[in-house]
Amino acid sequence: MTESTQFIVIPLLGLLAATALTVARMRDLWAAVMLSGIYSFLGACWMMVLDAPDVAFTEAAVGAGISTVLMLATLSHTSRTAKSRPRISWPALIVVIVTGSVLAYGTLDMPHYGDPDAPIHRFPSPTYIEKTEHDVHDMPNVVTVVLASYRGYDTLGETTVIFTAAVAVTLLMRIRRPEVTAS
Amino acid sequence: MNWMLDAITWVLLLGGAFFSIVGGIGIVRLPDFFARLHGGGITDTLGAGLILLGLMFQAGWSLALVKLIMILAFLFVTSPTACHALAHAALSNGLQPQLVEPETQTCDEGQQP
Amino acid sequence: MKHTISLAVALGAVWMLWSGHTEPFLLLLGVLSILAVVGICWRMQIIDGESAPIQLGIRPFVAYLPWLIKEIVVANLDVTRRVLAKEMPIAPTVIKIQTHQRTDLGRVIFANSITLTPGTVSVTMSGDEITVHALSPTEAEHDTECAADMNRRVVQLEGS
Amino acid sequence: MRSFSILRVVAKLLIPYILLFAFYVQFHGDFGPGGGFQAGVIFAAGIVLYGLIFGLRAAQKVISVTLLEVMIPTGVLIYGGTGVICLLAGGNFLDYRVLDHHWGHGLVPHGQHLGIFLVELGVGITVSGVMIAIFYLFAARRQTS
Amino acid sequence: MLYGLVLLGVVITMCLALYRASQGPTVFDRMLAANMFGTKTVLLICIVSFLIDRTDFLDLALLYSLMSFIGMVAVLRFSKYGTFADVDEAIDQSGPTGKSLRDVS
Repeated sequence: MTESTQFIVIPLLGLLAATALTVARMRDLWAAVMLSGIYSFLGACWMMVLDAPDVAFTEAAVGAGISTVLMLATLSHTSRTAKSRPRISWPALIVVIVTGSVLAYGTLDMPHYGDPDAPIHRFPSPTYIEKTEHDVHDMPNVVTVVLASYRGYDTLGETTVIFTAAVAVTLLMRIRRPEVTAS
Repeated sequence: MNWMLDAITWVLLLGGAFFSIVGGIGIVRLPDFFARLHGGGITDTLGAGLILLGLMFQAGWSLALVKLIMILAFLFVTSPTACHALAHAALSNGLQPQLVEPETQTCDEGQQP
Repeated sequence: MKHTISLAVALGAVWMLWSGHTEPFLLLLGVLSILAVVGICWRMQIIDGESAPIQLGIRPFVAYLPWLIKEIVVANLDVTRRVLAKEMPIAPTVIKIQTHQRTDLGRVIFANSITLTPGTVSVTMSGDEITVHALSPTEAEHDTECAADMNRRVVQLEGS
Repeated sequence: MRSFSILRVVAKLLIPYILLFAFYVQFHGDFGPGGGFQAGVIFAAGIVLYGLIFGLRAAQKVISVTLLEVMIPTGVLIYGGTGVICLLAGGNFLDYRVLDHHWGHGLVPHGQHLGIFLVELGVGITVSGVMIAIFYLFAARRQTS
Repeated sequence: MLYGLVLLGVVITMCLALYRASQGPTVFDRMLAANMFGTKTVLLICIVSFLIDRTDFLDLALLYSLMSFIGMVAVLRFSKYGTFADVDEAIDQSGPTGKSLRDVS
């Protein structure tokens, strides 16, 4: 993130918000899938502008290749339109508004965007970057080093989560052979 | 020489931005789905082509230049394919192109599949 | 066999251009990756004159591409004029074009070239007939001439 | 879908490059954006494209369900196994510094670099297997309604 | 400055495409807009990577230009057959070489 890309962040965030509202409004699920594709494109652009190419890369790989296909595959097992009409539930709306305003109030206390004195920039990032220089000599991408080495336990856990997801989906979606039920 | 490269880049990039906006205007203004495909086509060909060409002049002789050329080549292969797939999907879903003289600028309702 | 080798060579060139690293370890990984990709493609049975079109030689780049780019620019300017005009002088038509190419690859190049020139989109392709949606009758007329020319050029491209 | 010649020809043209790009991303995660997760997803996308055009059965001939069932746990085991090797070499779990060695100098990376390479490989294998498996499972079920 | 102007142009195009995506009227208009977002994203990523002078980010644009059409292939498959399983019209015995071409359309 540099000064030169600052002006594009707000329009992109606006577009993201507009897309999200349109998706929420949509009753045609097929159209909603297409719009969530747009959301993914915009998300990748936004990450890119924020100078987070690794996150943008993940978003791009999943959004461009797989997610539309899987969403449409899911859609082929259900109907193409949402059944229920949206109704306004007042208690839920009040809860959402209160939570949202508390969260917004919380952001007031946060350090300014890109503030060099923000806690996240004082600790632990610099130590990681300095240690990367020392520990791993020939790896320019600090993100990979942090994910795979310093936070190796986390990434092992994430891989296990993906593994578990595969097992769960297999159990749910496999085609059952007609079983002989014990009478 | 440098100012000349910069000037060429200016012209190409601004031209690309112009054509991509024209494509956007086309996609909004044109009356029915099949006509709008052509609007998308402008953005995909000349808009993308000019912008990438302009960036190529800034890249100099480097791997970035090669990557830009590849991006352009892949775009020119995939974007007409995607366009064709979309048109075919629409036609096979019962969406008929509007073929009358569009004297009246009414928005075509089309068929909701 | 010649298709397999040419695909491997093309993949090797692309790998070097993407990577740009010449450490032995990465070169080794590159060779292994190319072998893996060629192996998978071989299992997929997709290595033939369509995935590695060496029979076209360099004709696409020297003879066809410059002409196509010129056509794309001309067509773009025309569609831009129509889109920006106040009353939008368009009248969509559907025309059918007979193709004269002998191979599917030639027909695909032809159909994609039609789509690439704005103002015309190839909607369906069945056998050797392409259904084209054109933005205006004059466009269609100009395009039938242009398409005949394009048709001829793609046939030339296929060579003997 | 293979009778749509435009899609068939373009897919045949691009699938090798999509797969090669997956390998490129897998092995260049140390230098630029990318890594095992992204590579696995891109690889899966190449296979999914093949499956979309040539049918599910053809795709399952290339990457069989049995192979997937091997791939998915293998990736996790490579990851965990790297940690166990670190333990056996006298370090902590997933402490790659003990992976220093002196054979194959210049060709095989060592220390942290080797550990990260193995771990990313494990992630890539698992993710690609999972993504392809999910596509197979969703596609194999006929439309219910 | 120049890159900023071009970025602005791309974002304006995105706004126009988003208008079409939200207005419809048919689901295919929304898809057309989504398809256009693919090209726009490629351009935006290229420009941003030149703007912040990190041309190794071009890999992202390469990824999008290679893969964003997979979604449209899935759309065609879904709208034509309604399922991703092998259906009788979708498969024929020709094999990927396409020797015995039979057209569905």
